[in-house]
Amino acid sequence: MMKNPYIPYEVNILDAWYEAPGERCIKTFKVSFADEKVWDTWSHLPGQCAMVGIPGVGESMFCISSSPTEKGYLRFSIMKAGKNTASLHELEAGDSFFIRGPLGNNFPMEEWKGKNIVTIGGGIGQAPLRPVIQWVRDNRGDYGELELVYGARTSQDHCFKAEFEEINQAGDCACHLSIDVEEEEWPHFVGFVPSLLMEVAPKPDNAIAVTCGPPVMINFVLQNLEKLGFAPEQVYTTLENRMKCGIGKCGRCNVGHLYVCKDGPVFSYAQLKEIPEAFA
Amino acid sequence: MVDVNKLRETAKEVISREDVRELIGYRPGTYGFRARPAFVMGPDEAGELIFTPACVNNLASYIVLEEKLPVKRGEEPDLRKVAVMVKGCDSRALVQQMEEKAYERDRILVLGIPCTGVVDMAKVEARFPNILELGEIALEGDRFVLSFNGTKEEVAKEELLADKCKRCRYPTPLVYDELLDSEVERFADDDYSDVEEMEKRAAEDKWAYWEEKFSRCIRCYSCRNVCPMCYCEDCVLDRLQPQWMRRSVDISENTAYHISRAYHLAGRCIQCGECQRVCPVDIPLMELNRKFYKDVEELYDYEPGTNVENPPLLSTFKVEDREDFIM
Amino acid sequence: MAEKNEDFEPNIVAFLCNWCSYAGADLAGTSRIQYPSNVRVIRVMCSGRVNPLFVMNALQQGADGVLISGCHPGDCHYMQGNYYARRRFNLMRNFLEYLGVEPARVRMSWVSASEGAKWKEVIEEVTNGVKEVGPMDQFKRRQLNW
Amino acid sequence: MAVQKLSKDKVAEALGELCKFRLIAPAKSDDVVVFKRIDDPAEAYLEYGNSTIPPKKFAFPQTETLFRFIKGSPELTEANVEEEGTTVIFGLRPCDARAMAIVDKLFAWDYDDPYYLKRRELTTLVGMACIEPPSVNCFCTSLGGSPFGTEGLDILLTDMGDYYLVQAFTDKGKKLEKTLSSQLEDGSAGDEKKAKEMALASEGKIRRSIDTDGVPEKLPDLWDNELWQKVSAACLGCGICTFLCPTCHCFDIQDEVEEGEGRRCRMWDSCMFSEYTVHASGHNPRPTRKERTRNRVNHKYSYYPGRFDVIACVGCGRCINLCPVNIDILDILEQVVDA
Repeated sequence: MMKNPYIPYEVNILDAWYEAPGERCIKTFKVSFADEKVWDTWSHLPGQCAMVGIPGVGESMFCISSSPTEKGYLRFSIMKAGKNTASLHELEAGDSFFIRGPLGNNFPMEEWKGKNIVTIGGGIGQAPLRPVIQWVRDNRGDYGELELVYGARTSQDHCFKAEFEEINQAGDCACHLSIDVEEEEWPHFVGFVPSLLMEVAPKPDNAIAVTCGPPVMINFVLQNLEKLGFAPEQVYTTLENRMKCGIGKCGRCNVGHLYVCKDGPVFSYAQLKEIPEAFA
Repeated sequence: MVDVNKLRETAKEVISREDVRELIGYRPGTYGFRARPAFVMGPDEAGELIFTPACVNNLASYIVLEEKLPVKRGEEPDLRKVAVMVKGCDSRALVQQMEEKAYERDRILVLGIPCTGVVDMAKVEARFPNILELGEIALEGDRFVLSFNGTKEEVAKEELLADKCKRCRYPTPLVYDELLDSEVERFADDDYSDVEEMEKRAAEDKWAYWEEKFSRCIRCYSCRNVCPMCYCEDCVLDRLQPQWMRRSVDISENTAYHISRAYHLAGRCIQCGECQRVCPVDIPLMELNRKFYKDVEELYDYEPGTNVENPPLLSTFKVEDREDFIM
Repeated sequence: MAEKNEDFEPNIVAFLCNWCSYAGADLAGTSRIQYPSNVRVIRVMCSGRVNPLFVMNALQQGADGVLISGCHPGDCHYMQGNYYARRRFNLMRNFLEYLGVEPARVRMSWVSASEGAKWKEVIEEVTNGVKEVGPMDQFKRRQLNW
Repeated sequence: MAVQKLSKDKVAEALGELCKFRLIAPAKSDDVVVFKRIDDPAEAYLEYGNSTIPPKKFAFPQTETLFRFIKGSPELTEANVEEEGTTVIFGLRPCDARAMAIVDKLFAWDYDDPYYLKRRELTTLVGMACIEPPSVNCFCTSLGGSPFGTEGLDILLTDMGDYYLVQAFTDKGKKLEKTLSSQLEDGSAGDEKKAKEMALASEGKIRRSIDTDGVPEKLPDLWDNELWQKVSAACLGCGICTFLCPTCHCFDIQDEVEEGEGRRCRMWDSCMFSEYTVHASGHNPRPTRKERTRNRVNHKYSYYPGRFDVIACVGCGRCINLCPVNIDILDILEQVVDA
């Protein structure tokens, strides 16, 4: 781990592309450490995060959207929202930025071995779920069924489109997609993600549900999972909050007694049910 | 002196009205001579209200401090009035807020308190330190009478009176729906002698003075938050883009902060003195505000917070405004 | 106060309105009128656009003096902008003086599009005034703790 | 080693000796007492109650550089705390020293905070016992502290009239005693006995108290209690209670660039500020003063003890003394106990 947890590593952008257009566009960066030696000490797991930024601008917390099974690079998918993300979006392949991490906890992939997994994502919320899917596909024998539920406002807004197609073709995972509003030539579901979830109706037996997306969506997804018979212990999500240090010192990211940066970002619904602030 | 029974009866009647949501007044503090703001939501809570020379807070700040949260779906916005107790100086904050169209006159119900002066709590506590049990302060003639621990002490009014009261031009509220006592005649005036004294100093002396004061600032922003005129929803200090003032605390940013704070109050400060009262490191903020106050009066014959019909000073002009400083 | 330095070349930031003063400065340039090169021009649409924060920020960032220049009264492209600016900067100047920042550091002028010669005079006066009081060191962002 | 004493005649000389380190001592400007760097013993003001601003800023400065950079260059230069040198904080109150011991736990938790911990390593704390409680709102004894408390201190001085009793508890303290060997004299066992009596007497003079038993466990149950609306109604949302708190440690991190040179620095932040928790999207999970006040009290009295086994409050009374609207933490806690 880092000697001084405030000093970031430089990473070079190997490739960068837009996932979704618009004012709040999403750009994915595929990066590798400028100093190759960092790879020797770096290890992360699905769900973990990193502080991403540019000295002189600032840094913000993002999940690492690649699985550790993808060797030689890290991925970040970043939505343009504030000053820092706007500056990051200006960068292209060949440029560099800085990251600090890995930070926070991870999805308990070890514990989930042998179970069926369903991921329920909305919009940019697919970013922390992507490493889970990738991890399971790369360790296919260790897990049961893998089901993927994902939706965004329009087909344009879908993140990781190409990968869904590839997954569908590979056939090792059921992939259910939706958009909010009817579009021509859209072959899949039309409606909100929680409704699609009811349509897909995954079985709770020996299963784990992982969800991430806008707060409204998460709320309804959690309700619907309960209806489907999922116990709170079987449901996981990731939280976000404004963060500065990323290492549990600066104080601002807590929900109740838990620091999102340190105790999270991954929480089970059973944990969050006890904390009223988690859904503020 | 305001009769406390009359005050409570009026408050009880006012808060019982259907169109009044809450009443902001004063109640005894938690120790010593302190008084604190009270937020009365129903007639049964009116019984704890007081008004004494210990009631230093300017409650007009709370009218503009309340967060405006979006109305929840299916709910109606609460349009009932807020009733507020104001002294003469505090009432000018209401006038200035309304001059700036912060809200309409019918949003508030003003309980005016003709005021004969409040104490400087720091002076009281320096004179009578370590008083825990609740004490009371009353003004009798030209003496403050302080009752505590079963004893009474009298102190000449001058010695404990807040500085702002020594220059008060408007002891009786300029705006009110109900007046809780008979009008008080002006008992003081402002000659700006303190400002003039500073103006006469050499530039080096002035800066040495302010550099020492500003370097103490810890940027708790209490002076901003307590100010009834600082009510921008999006304060320039909190903005990151563009970031006019950095959050780092050093003489440059502190000076920039104090210039901006004081300048934003140019032609708006109504001399309630709250900023200086709350400063934990005793920066004489009123000396800054008073420079503007004096200049505004001298240059533009304008006194903030005295007439709702006045256009705000810096959003208007006269063709014949002074321009002898322009090349 | 900083030591007077004969070689001191001040940094002066000038906020010029697009319609009069900027054109006036431009005219001075095209007429090959020589004037001190200490001034860095920032063009704004109107002197009324100049926020006092701009002045404060310029002084923080290393300007030794600031000039705000607009159209003569009555000539404002937007009818009234310069009148507002006049009130604003009269107060600002007085206040900075009160803090111990010499009034020579914050100046205001009316320069019309045809006054190339006046522009030269203004710049000479501002530059000499600032030279007289020396470098701005009251609240320049210092790199003390950097 | 026998207990030592420092004659008041020799205080200036001792301070002069300590000036070879970075000496921090209380000093007065106008009526405000603050701890500051002292180069001349005459500046020190030891007859004070308590400082307005706690000395925490010498371990956790209000603004500090984490690293420097040249804009556009990948080189980052870590700030070197070591350069600040050996520091002696002289004359701080036992509550403020205890506060540092409490905050140490956070900065050494899981990830070590190299800046804070290095500074603490370099700092020797020389406390000054409170013969009289400095403020009517002192309540250190309710939280496990004492006017003569030694937790966090390397040396404790006790004013015995003509001289200070000097008790060293740690290696750092003993080392400092050696530095001052020509100013210190041997004290007597009787002095220590007398100091114990004075401690009892001073504790007896603390007039405010609260029974915090069960408060950490109870607070989460009061999440939706109406008391939060009531106690926060008067709050102005300023940073006095947090900036002046010796245990508050929240910070912001910002980048600053001047003429191409930049630094990433951290500065005190306050959970009472509205923008503290605002997301980049504009959403604020703590939208009003009610949520912020609730978080402040919970953080100090529930979250912190839940994680570090100690309440993040030492009862110095600053937040009570200086709150512009008389919001009183003891008043809040009483309502919590009664709820």
